[in-house]
Amino acid sequence: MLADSRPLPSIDAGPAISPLKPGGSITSEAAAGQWTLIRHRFFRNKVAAFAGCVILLLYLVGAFAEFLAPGLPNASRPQYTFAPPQRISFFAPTAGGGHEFLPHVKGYRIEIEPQALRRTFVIDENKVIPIGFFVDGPAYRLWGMIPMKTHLLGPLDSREPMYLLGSDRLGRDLLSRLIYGTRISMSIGLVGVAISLTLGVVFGAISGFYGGWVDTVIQRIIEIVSAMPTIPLWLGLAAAIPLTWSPLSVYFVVTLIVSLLGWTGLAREVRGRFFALRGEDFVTAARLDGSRERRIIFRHILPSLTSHILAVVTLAVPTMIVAETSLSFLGVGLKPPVVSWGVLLQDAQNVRSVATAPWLLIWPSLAVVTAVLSFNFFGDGLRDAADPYES
Amino acid sequence: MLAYIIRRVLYMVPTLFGMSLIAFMIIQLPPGDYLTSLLSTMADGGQNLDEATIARLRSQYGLDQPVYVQYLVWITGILTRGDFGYSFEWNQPVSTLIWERMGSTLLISLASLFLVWAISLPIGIYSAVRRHSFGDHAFTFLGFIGLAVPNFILALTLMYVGYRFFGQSVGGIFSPQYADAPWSMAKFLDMLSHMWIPLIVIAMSGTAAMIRVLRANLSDELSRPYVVTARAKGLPEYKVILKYPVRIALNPFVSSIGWVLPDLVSGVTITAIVLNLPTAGPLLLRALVGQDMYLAGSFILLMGVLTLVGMLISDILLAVLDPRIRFN
Amino acid sequence: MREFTRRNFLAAGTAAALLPCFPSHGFAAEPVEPDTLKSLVEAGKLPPVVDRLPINPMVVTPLERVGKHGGDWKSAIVGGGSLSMLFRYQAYEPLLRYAPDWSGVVPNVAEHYESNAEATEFTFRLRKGMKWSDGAPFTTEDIMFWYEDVFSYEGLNDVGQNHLTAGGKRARFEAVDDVTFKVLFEKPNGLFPLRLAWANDDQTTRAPKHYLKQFHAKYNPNAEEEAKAKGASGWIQLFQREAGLVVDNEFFQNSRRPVIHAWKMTVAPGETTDRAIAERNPYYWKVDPQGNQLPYLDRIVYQMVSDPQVLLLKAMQGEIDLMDQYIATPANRAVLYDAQQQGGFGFYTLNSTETNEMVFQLNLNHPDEAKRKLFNNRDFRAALSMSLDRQAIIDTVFIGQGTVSQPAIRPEDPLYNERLATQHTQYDPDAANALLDAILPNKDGEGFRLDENGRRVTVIFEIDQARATFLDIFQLALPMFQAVGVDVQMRTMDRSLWEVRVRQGIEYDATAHRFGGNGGIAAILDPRYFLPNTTEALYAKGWQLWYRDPSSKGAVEPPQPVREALALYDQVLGSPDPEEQKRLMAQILESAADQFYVFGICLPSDSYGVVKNDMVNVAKTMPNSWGYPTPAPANPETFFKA
Amino acid sequence: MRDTMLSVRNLSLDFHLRTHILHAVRDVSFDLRRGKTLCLVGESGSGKSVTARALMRIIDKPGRLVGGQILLDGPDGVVDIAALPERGREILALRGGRIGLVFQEPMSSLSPVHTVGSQIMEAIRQHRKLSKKDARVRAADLLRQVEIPDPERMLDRYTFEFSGGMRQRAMIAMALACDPDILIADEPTTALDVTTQAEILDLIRRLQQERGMAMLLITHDMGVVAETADDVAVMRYGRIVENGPVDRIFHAPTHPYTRQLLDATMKLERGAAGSPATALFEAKAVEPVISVRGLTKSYGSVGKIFGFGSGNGGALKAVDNVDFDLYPGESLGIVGESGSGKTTLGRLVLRITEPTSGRITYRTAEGREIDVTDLNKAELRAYHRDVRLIFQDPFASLNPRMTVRQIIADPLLVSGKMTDQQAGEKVAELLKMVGLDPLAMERYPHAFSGGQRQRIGIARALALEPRVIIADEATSALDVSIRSQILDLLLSIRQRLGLSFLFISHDISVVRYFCDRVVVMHKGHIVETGDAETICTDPSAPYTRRLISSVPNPDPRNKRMLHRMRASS
Repeated sequence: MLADSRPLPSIDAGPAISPLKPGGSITSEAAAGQWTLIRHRFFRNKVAAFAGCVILLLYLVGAFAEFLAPGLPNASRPQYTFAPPQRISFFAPTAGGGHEFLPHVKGYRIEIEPQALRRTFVIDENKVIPIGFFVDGPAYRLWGMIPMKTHLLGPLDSREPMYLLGSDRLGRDLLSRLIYGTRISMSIGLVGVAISLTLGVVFGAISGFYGGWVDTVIQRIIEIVSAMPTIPLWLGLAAAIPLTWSPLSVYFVVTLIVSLLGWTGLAREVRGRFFALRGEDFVTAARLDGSRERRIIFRHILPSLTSHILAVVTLAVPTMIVAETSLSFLGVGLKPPVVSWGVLLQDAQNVRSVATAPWLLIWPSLAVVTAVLSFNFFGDGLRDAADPYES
Repeated sequence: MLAYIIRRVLYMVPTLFGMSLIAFMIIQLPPGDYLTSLLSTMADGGQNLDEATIARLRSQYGLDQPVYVQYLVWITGILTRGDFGYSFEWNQPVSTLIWERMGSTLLISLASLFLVWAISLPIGIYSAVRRHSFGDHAFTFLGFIGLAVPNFILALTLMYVGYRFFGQSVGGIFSPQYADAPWSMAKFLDMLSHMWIPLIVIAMSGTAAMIRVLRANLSDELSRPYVVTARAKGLPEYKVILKYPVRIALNPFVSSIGWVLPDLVSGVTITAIVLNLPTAGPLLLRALVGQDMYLAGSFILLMGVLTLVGMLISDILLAVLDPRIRFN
Repeated sequence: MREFTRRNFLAAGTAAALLPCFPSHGFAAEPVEPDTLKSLVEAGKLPPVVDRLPINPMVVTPLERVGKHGGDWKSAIVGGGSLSMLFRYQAYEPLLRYAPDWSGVVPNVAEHYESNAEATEFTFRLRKGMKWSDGAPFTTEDIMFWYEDVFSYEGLNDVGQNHLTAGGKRARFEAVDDVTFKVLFEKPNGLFPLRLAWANDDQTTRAPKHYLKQFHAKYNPNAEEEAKAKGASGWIQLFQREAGLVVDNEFFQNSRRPVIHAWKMTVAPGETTDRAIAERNPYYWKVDPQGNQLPYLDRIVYQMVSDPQVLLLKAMQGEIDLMDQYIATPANRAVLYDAQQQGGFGFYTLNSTETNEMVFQLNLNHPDEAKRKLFNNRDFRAALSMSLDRQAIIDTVFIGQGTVSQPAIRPEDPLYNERLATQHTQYDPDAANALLDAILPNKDGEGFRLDENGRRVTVIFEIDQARATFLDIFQLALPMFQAVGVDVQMRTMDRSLWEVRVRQGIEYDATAHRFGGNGGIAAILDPRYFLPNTTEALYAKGWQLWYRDPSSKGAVEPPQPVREALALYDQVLGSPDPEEQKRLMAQILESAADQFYVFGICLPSDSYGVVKNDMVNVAKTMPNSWGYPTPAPANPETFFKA
Repeated sequence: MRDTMLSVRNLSLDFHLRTHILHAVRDVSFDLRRGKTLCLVGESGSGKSVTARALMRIIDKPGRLVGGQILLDGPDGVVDIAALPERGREILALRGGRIGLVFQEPMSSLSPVHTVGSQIMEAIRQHRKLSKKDARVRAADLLRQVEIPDPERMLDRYTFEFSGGMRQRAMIAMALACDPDILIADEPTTALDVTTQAEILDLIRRLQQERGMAMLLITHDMGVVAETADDVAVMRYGRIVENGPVDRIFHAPTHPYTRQLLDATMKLERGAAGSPATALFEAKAVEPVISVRGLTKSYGSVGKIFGFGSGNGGALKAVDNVDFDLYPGESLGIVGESGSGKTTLGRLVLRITEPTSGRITYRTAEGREIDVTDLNKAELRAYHRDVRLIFQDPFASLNPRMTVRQIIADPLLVSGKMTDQQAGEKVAELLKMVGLDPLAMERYPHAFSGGQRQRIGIARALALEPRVIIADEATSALDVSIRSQILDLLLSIRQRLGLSFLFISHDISVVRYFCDRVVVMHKGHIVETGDAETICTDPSAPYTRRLISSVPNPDPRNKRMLHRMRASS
């Protein structure tokens, strides 16, 4: 420690402290910088750290979707429409009456009910479909480039049915679709958020830093934009986009345009912080040190906000994920054959699924909930840790 | 205070103008016009019109005019006669349609607003006072789940549950037999039996945000010296918290009033569609899809006005609640 | 009447002169006052039923038994916008109507009609003493008002009515007396009676002169100012809105205008946006054999539902008395089937008369030179057709219910053309590839075929996203097309956008549709997939424009065989002889098989509707088509609740 | 009845922090006697406030009581407060009923959204069964007792409508609402001006004597101790290092820490050795480096914000027609109470705030005179290199997200005269000059204590080799021992570098210690200018005399405040 006072002939040269547990050591954060402190604080929040891991996991699932999915997302099998989920068992009876280790799922017995116009599935306990890791299945190109056919998990005979999460009305494997959907759903909002971020920070900074008439004008713009209902905007914009574009790029562009209108929340927040900070002594100090306005904004004020902004961004991603599902409902979001969680949910958005194939509803909802929860807890943790110099 | 309100109202004028422009632009964005969707409906009915007829209809509806002329006609109608135009689709003056839906919209908005408050207030207080406790985490978790589960899925599932296990009439706010019955106890009970689903759905999505805001604000306030002062007076803990910090942390609740109406009209449109609620949202969506432009434009404009007025009201309410604002 | 309905419909058209005339001696039995109206009659607010009925009311024999008055028919409308649906329930009253089994036409508002041998002159006789729902008499004056002041009036004459055109000339109306009038054509119009009964085409019975003349400039010099005071752009707009003849919605949104229908709107859609109510017309002119004035049911109550899923739940709950629109999809069958017990309802069968579940239509008049050339190559279309594994699609989407077929007339129909129905339906990717190799030999790195300019051949199907079945079929069909190296894609879009791009545009590659091109009675009336005769022939908009008017914008002269087929169709329309019509039609179908304009998946299997167990007199089986507005020809006025 | 109302025995409190346990209070023992005042003295963080709150069992999380007794004498015998259940009825009855508490921050200690009356009435009705009407009468009576004029009307006012002194009076009224036996006053006057402080201390003392209350007064100001205490306990790092009657503590301290505290206080009281240059200024032999003429700042348009208390209705003049000169090498003190305009004056000179009218003339090193009010942005930057500011708050003025090196080097790099390397060397040199280890330059400000941070701030001010330094309350946020160190540092720098200081402070002793000449400001006006020693010992303006006489004298044998001058109003 740096000596501040002259040494005293005293028994107490400083406040009395002791470690939390007997024999523990006292960690010092004296020399740590902002990010180190944020990291320390963040990782103390176990929930947030766990949420961070889940997010990472989801992105990994998205990244290796082709490999992780047992099948292709749009491959349909006529005879397996609305097939219920199977369970994985590890031991199968042998011919001799004993049991052997053989990971497998059970096959189906299928009947058609013409009156009710449906197939009924009964799990056939006698029909063993062996499954395994790193099995050969339908061919794919990893990231659209590397041709492969190995899948993490799948039936040894790829013609056999394996629907661990059940299948949908066209007999497509829900698990595979969910995995492919992860890629789209987890990534599509990021660009929109990035645009919102730039606009929000720039407008917020200008408004908050300069104040006066600039602020008034920007405030009016923000007011107009934020009072605009989003649904008409989405509908209008989605319908105005040229049709020859692929569904994915259409959605991409819509996201982009809407993010042009979604920056107001961030701008408001940044403005508020600028308002508070521009009166702070250290900003005055920077001004007196001869810094020009741009330097003050970007070198002195913005760094104080980065962690907050990061937290806001993290919290904006789940909003985009939820928005995507709503948009799919309205029919202006992603559309088949693109697979996203919103598309899956839209498929499940009918009484038929609720009543007879609840797995179509449960799993995609669970995916959305998991992602949104993780992002929220992660963002909350980040926000709590964002200002290591408070309190 | 009066000067403040007047200034705020004056500020609203350019904002409203900007909004009316954007509102009109939005409804012009999609290709085609009302006649397009009309023709598609008619084609479904087996009617086919030739081009001359279509052109004649278009001029009858005033759709052959340039966009800015249409806008001017609309906006002058509003400004000079309070006439918001005519709904092509419903064959009614726009104002009639909007008012027709406003009653139920208000009813549902207020009911869900109170429900959101009733749920989030105690939970928010609990979470702030017992920060990082198990209960706090559990409620936060539940709140987020409410935020994350897509509304339309929740609504549909609840409706199915209502049908399957309670044998309930689903959708809307009345069973058919009460729809045109005079008000009675039975009708009121019937309404309650319909309202639980929309209220749960709307409250689920709304409470999480409220709880979080209240929790954050209250946590800040709890450490203020005046709370210690209140304790030092010998007040019991619940009184200390309820009378002082909660009162101040309530400000965001008041602020939320301003957003409730526009939110309900636009934000929970999807819920309203799925649940068949007679609120403004589904009507707006239909108007947009059907390109019933005066209805859609007026709706958007009205929502803008509601937002602005709501914000003004909540600011005034804040001033009433918080003498610091009032006196400055 | 029953006797009549069994006749062949084609015979009915020309043999109208032989129609058994109903005796005009008044009532079969003493008319019975409906209970709900008794108090009004007693209070003197309403004349007694005898005075309200025409001298010769139409006697309708209920399907099962004579019913009792009272009760609501609970129904629903999805979205609240498309009200043409209501014609099916409460407003199908043309001069002549289809027989319940769609075998021909029977008298309705006209108690009698006849035509000359050339089918150029038709004489109709109205029911004497028949009244509008406000008690005003319904006479030829109303018919002539419609003819002179609407149909022929400059500015108002934009009302379709193709059935009144023959040989490019409009019909002429002449009133003989207050119940008799003639419709005169310059060229034969043999299909006229049949077309008159088509869904909601006939407008002659929907224009009450005594009400509408106040909005008409001819009768009211102040009409223009009054209209403008009401916010309309001019009297024409207000008149159209009041008459509701151009826009179906407007017809029902006006509860002030008197009608002759069984029920009349009292709470019109738009007056409230969540419900609409139609109540019995006290002047309705039909009775049952015991003299009970129809309809039996007092009211029809429509809930306006914004999402079909809510409607489905309501139906499952038993809140819908009778309905097939919106909810009766193959996918919903299972849940409705399970809900029968709880909801207390059952099913009725709808015999679909349509040609196919889905018709793939390539734009044969595509503005892009290369694409046009390719699409017009019959082998290309045949190859695409053969690349489809139709059985797999049927198994998946229709749970195995459906017969593989191209868009064609059904096998049980006399006009059935086997080649048209079955050619290129075999799933044969090898053959498809062979055909394509001949046309498009080059492929790119991803295995997609390239056109002669080296561009990848991409065919984008533009689909109305509301058609869930289409989307499912395409999900399955796209990989099949891609498997033979053709990059087929699908774009779904909002209905109105589809309307702009496909129905009104010409720049789309391809689309899919289902409706029209019926079998049965409608095969001749709407042969859209067998030759490009209407705007609905989305595969050849330019040709059909040429057919209607070679000088019109966007018209493309079709090749010789198509021109010949169109000429044949003109002959069909002009022929008074049903056998001749049939013969000519068979030739057209043969030509269609040669041309192979479009291809499809399978014949539509029977559809269904839900009906509450206590609804009586509802047929177990009905035809289903746009032209036959189910269940209106089956006399909903005789439905009642036991 | 015994003389000892409350006795604390071996009280210990721990704070469980995230990284360690802080033993905030260790084995603390003391007695409060009827009618007597015990002053608990100590610097910030010594644990005195926590001790006081522990007496009412109001301990903020994550603190906890780990040992000791708090024995309160009552009608039913002695109660051990430390042993009572945390949320029990007994504790609630004690709080406010038997022990009253007054805080340092009268603004934040009262709820801003409730009227003063309702808060006092609540305190009354919590312990007395009184009707609302009676409680109101009593509340008004209490306000009258704490000398608030027009108490009936004031009951319905909100706290922000009160001045600082009034708020503290209201706070005291509330603490006394139920006639407690013991009054705990936690730094009750720290946030107040000296004249107000004197009044409040007077009031407390009078009320204490009238009621025979025992009082625990917590303060860091030895002057206040000397003026008010009967007994003194000195706390440091959670322990009471020395305790005894006030006279003994002041005149025969035994513990070195007590001596250090007293030394630091007395040193300021005595004044520094006169600056060698003083004579020069007297003779007006040199031209002033900054001269200010007719400087005025008025807040006209937003007058309403400050409306309360400004008599002239229209524009409020924060600084009104001020003239002064600052000579090279001179240290000019600007003294005044809050609201006197002294801080605004400093900001006007730097043009952080734009003056409404008046002239500020700056004479450059080359002898060129420039009009500061006319400078454009670039010229102003050059001016800011010569005239630097040291801030009051060592926490807010350093950007927490920059290292010490970045902070100090920033002006060097911005001016573009130095490379990064050169700047680094310069920073090391500056740190050495202000008495900090140059190795610390890569650390962040939060790693430093308040005094160290103020040194960093000084280093930053010195980085550009300025000629004039404006120190705005540069030492008022610091504890007394550190304050004197910083003042010594500034003195030595000033002498070494020949700087001129504009030294703004509300603390007379600090100004007296540091400055050559003093300008006394009151309500935007200069009321008196003169030699520091003269002003502090023999002021001529009545306001100055009142001000000086209100400063507590750190000598219990010579209680200055009792004989102070009072405002005529």
